[in-house]
Amino acid sequence: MIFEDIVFFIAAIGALAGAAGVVLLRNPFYSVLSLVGHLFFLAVLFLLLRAQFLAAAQLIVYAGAVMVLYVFVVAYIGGAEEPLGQDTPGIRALGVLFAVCVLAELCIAVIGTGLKAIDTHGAHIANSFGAPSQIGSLLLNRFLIPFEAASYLLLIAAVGALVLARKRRGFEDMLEAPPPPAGGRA
Amino acid sequence: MSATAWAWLVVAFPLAGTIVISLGWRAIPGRLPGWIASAMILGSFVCSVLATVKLQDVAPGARHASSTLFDYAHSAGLNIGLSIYVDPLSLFMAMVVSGVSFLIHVYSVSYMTSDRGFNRYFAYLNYFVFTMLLLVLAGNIIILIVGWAGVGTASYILISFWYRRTTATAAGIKAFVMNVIGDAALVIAAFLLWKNAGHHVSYAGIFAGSKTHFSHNQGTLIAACLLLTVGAFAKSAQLPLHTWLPDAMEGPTPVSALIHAATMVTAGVYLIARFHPLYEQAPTAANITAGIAAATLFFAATCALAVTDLKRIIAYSTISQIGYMMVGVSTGGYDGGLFHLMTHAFFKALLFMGAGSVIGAMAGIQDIDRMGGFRKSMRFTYITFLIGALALAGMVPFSGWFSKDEILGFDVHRGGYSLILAIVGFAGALLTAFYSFRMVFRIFHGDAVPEAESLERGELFHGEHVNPMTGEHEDTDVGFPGAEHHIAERELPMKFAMGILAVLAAIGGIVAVPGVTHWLRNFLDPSFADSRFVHTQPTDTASWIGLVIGAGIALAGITTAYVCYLRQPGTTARLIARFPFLHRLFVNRWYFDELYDAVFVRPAATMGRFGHYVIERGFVQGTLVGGATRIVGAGTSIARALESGYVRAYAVLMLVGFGGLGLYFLLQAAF
Amino acid sequence: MNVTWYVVLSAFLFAIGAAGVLTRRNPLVVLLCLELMLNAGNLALIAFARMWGNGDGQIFALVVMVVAACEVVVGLGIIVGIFRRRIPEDVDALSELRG
Amino acid sequence: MTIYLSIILFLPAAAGLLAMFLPRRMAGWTLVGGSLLALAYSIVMLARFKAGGGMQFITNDNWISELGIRYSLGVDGLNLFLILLTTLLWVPASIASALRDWDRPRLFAFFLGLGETAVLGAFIAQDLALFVVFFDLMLVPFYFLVGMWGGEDRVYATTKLVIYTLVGSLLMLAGAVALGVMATPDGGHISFSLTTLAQHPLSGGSQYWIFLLFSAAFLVKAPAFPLHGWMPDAYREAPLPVILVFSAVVSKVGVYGFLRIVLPVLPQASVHFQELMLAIAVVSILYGSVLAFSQDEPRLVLGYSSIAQLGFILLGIFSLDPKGGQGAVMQMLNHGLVTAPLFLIIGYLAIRAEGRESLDWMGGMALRAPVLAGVFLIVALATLAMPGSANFIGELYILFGTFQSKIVYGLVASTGVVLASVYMIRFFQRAMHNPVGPHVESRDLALGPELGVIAPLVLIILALGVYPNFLLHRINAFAPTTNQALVALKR
Repeated sequence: MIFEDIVFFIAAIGALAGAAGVVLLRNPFYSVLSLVGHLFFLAVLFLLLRAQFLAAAQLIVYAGAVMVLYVFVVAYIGGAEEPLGQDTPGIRALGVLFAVCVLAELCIAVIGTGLKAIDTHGAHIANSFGAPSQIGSLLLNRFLIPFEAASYLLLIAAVGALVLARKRRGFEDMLEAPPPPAGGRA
Repeated sequence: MSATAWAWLVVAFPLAGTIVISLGWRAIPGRLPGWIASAMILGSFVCSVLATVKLQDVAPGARHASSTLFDYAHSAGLNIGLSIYVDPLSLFMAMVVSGVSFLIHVYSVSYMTSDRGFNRYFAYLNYFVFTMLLLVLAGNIIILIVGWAGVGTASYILISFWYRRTTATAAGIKAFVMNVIGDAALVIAAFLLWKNAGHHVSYAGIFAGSKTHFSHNQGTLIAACLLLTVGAFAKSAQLPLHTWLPDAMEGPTPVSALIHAATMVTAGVYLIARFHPLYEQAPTAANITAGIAAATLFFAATCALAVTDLKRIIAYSTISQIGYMMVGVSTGGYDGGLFHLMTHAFFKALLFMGAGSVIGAMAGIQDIDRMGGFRKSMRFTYITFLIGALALAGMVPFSGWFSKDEILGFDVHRGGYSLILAIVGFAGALLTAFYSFRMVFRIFHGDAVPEAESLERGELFHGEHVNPMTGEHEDTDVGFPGAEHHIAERELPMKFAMGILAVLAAIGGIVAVPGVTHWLRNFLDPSFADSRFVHTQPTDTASWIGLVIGAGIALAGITTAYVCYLRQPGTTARLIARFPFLHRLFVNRWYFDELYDAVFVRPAATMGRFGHYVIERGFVQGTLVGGATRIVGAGTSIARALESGYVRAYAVLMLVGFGGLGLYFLLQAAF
Repeated sequence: MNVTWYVVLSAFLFAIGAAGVLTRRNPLVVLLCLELMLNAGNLALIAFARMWGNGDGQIFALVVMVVAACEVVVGLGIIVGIFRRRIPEDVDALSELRG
Repeated sequence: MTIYLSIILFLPAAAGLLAMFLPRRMAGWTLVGGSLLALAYSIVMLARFKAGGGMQFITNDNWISELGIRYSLGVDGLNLFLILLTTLLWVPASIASALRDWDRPRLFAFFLGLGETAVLGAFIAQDLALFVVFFDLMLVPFYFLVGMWGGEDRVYATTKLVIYTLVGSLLMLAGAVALGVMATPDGGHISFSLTTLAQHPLSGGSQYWIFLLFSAAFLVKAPAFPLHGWMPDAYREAPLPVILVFSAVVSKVGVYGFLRIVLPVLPQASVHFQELMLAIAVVSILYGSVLAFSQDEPRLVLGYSSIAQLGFILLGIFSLDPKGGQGAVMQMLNHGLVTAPLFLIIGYLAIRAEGRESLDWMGGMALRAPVLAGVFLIVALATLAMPGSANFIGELYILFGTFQSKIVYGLVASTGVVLASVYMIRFFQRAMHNPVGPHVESRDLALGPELGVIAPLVLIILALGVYPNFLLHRINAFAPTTNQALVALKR
């Protein structure tokens, strides 16, 4: 299975690099592109895990449609670089620190306590595992209600996005509005 | 009907009167409430006489009965029935109380006619009689306490009857609080007796239990008796709990006559007589009681010498006379003490009625310095008052002579410690005779004041309506005395009541003339059959010698008063100039009020302020609440810092929470 | 390939995403980093699905994708809305949530 | 007819909920109807109650089986009259609030109804966790009632009230959980049932700190010195009907908790901390009394007098004597019964003094108002435990119990009786007697809305004064105070 291993490492490094790019690159446009790459490698990983349908969905829906949305928005609002000077270093450092803590904790969790449980190549699986037909039957049988709920969620999100993004009065009007009444003694 | 059934009726009549008058206060017209109230008390009196008659039917040894209506409180080993106890002692008290009360009710119908609170007055007065009868007929110590506090309440509402007078309300609260002190002492005494004498609250049970559970003069028993004494002294205005009684004269005069002279204040005497088996078993307590009572009788007599407010003179005289009774019952002279209680009720009520008549003539003024010469204009009042004063002074052959000298004669006969008390009593008797006639001579003799002159012309003097103590102007609406003044000369009910009392005060002594009649002793004996002193009675000759001495002392006192006030007016002024210190002491009532003010009232007020400003504001609201607020404030400021509104801050928090949760599961799995 | 590797990789991706959410100030990039975290979760889900040979994990991942899509739509809507009102595109300038 | 306690329990909240959906005018009266129904039902319950019959009308269902929490209700001699007191006093409170014009009457009615349900729940619950739930639920409606409809400083007062009671509640929650967990034998199923807990007493050390946790919560609620810091502001700011039930009923939940939970479940700690609790009780009595007679605001006179009165109740409970326990329960009822009319009277007085609730502005109000004066006098005398009132019997039992176990505390406490007479009579006098105040418009009680509300309460006070055994006969505080463990420890 050496081929699989090689593919895994390439994909893993790619996914990590993509993720790092998202976080580190200054220009949001490049961040988006980096995320597209990340998603691609992730799709490869999904394939390795025999989740063919999801890999496809990942590529088509995520890397395709969603990222296009991002690109449009970036293009719309202009992908200006972040100013560096006004940043508050405290919260940045804290953020990184917490992230590292979480990472350490997760690693301990995975390697330290659960190693035996997950030290496996996985159960024996049928060929149809992860195929669209299996996913489809699961969705329409066992997970019918979550499926329906998800569809409603999408609908609501679409409507919500319309409402949010539609044209309204400008910020200047808001500034002229009377200030909210002062709160009582707390 | 049995004696107890009649006794229940005795209690029920005034209660019915209270309820009828207070519910129908708007519907019952005119003087009718007064007459209803009087009729109820008359009913009580008749019933108590009938109960007595019924009880006399049985053999002397069996002349007691009790009856329980229902369980008043029965739980956790404490069994208190709503019960009454009928024996010669309680019926004697019931008869005296209801009899005198009836006469005072009748007197009040006239005296209070023009008062706007007429109906309220009679509701209160009937309520008082109800509680007083409950007190004397109570079958156990708890019901006794109920009655005891009930009369205290009645006393309070009647003292502050003219409730818009600040002096009256202040006097009311004073009386009330002092009475509550007595109530509390009684409750503690009741507990000591209940716990140590076999878990009984009924008299019979307590006495039987105390014989077996207490040794002679045992500490606990002494404590219980002294607590009873505190209760008795608070009610009977003995040293040092006497200061409320002179102030209680703020109430209407008939109230002073009824509650603060004839009946309620003598409840202490009844209490000690009732609990005589305990006192006999704890002679130390009895001796302390008698000693303080003797001191009281002398002290109060000195005050009565100097005070110039007519009603307060009589009030101090009451304190002094109750001192005699207390000495009597606590040294074992029960017959004498109760005899004096009865005659005192007659003549003191009579004196107050006379005083009320005079105050009516003076248009509310009570200062004897302003009075004089009413002898001709108020002949009826003069004669009755004179009879009362003679009885009080212990003049031959009036009732007070027999009763007071029976107490003193008994104590002389008992000898020892009691002899000392008797000597104090004789000294007090001299003062008594003197101040009694000081009143008589200064009110009725001497030059006629304008009020007396106007009365001689046939018109009752009408002055401005003022508070006699402070001189503030008053209107005549509810809460102040009525517009009209009333004197015995013009009002038949007043005349009727005073006439009967005058007769009783004059001839009341016939119930116990040494060597001649032993009616009172024979009647009361079943109640005191168990007494150690039942045979410690002076011989008739000794009694008569005592009587003669007493008469001599009374004569001496009266003569001195005559000399001082009529023969050589100005003598008293010379005496005052000679002994200014004594006079100041007496006029200021030995500075008891000032002492209490300094020791209790002001420290209590200071403590209240201290508690309010220092402990409450400073400690509780300051340190505790402030501290709590600061802790919470610190907590909230941390929370507020976290709740900055910045999305990333929330994200950090979320992450921290997630991390913490993960860590928890990790640790959970690890251990 | 051992499932452990996938899970560890997912942990790394999650941490990187979290760091990005905490450090970046451009709301757009914050959204991108959220996507990273969600995808890390997806990876773990699918890895476990493979481990058990059970399709449930994949379904869950699919639902996560749906949710991610919704989040993106709404989030971008908000960003566009903010931009329309010419509020500076800096999450630290948005503190209206403060009570 | 079987008595279902759930009906009594949820009827008021249901009425409140109904009021939310009715027109504004009817909201208050809907709640009145609901509270009257609850009262009627509880009177039926009283009639069917068998004195000395132990726990009755039991409801016992699973609620949260994983945690061993049961929906367990029951009535015995301990809480019978407290339930009646609650249903009884909510009637005048709801009438008084229905007569007044509130800002959001429907919401007010809802919270008032919810408050009754919560209080009833705390009294009826026979499961510790259920008790805690209702105990904490009480806070919610009162938080809003004080915070939304209170006086000027209501926010400050509410914050204080909430902080104090919440801290207490949290401590109690911790105590309750610890109790449930620690009392479960190894491998056994956890249970919060009070009877089960009483059968598995904890070891001494754990009892002590759990006792302190519970005491903190209960003493704050009472309130007792020195945990009464929230009291003056809450009493001053709360709307009158609210403070009426708060003072008359809610304050009893704490002391009730001692009898229902602490004494049976933590006997060893109760004996160990007896003197501490007695000292707190005595200090509360003296401190409350002394402060009560230096107050000029009638509400605060009552507030501090409540501290003193609850001190007496605490004294009775921790005399650890059946007499003290009986007296304590009796006094809980009596205090509730006199406090409610007193608060109504404060309302009447304020109306007659141009809305000013200060004794400085009153005086001479008995003029033209003999009925008001009479009612006030009766209630005031009952409050100071004048012999002849049921309050006297309550205090008598408490004092007897205390004398029996710790006579020194009893003797000090008896001075509280005298002090009570000072502050009550002073209160009565400064309002009703003395020269008529310059802004006083004295008139008697209006027959319907004023006398009608207060007269039944006064009649009950009078009736109980004549026949207090009606209560004593049915009250049963023997179980907690003669708990075998307790008796054994006292020796």
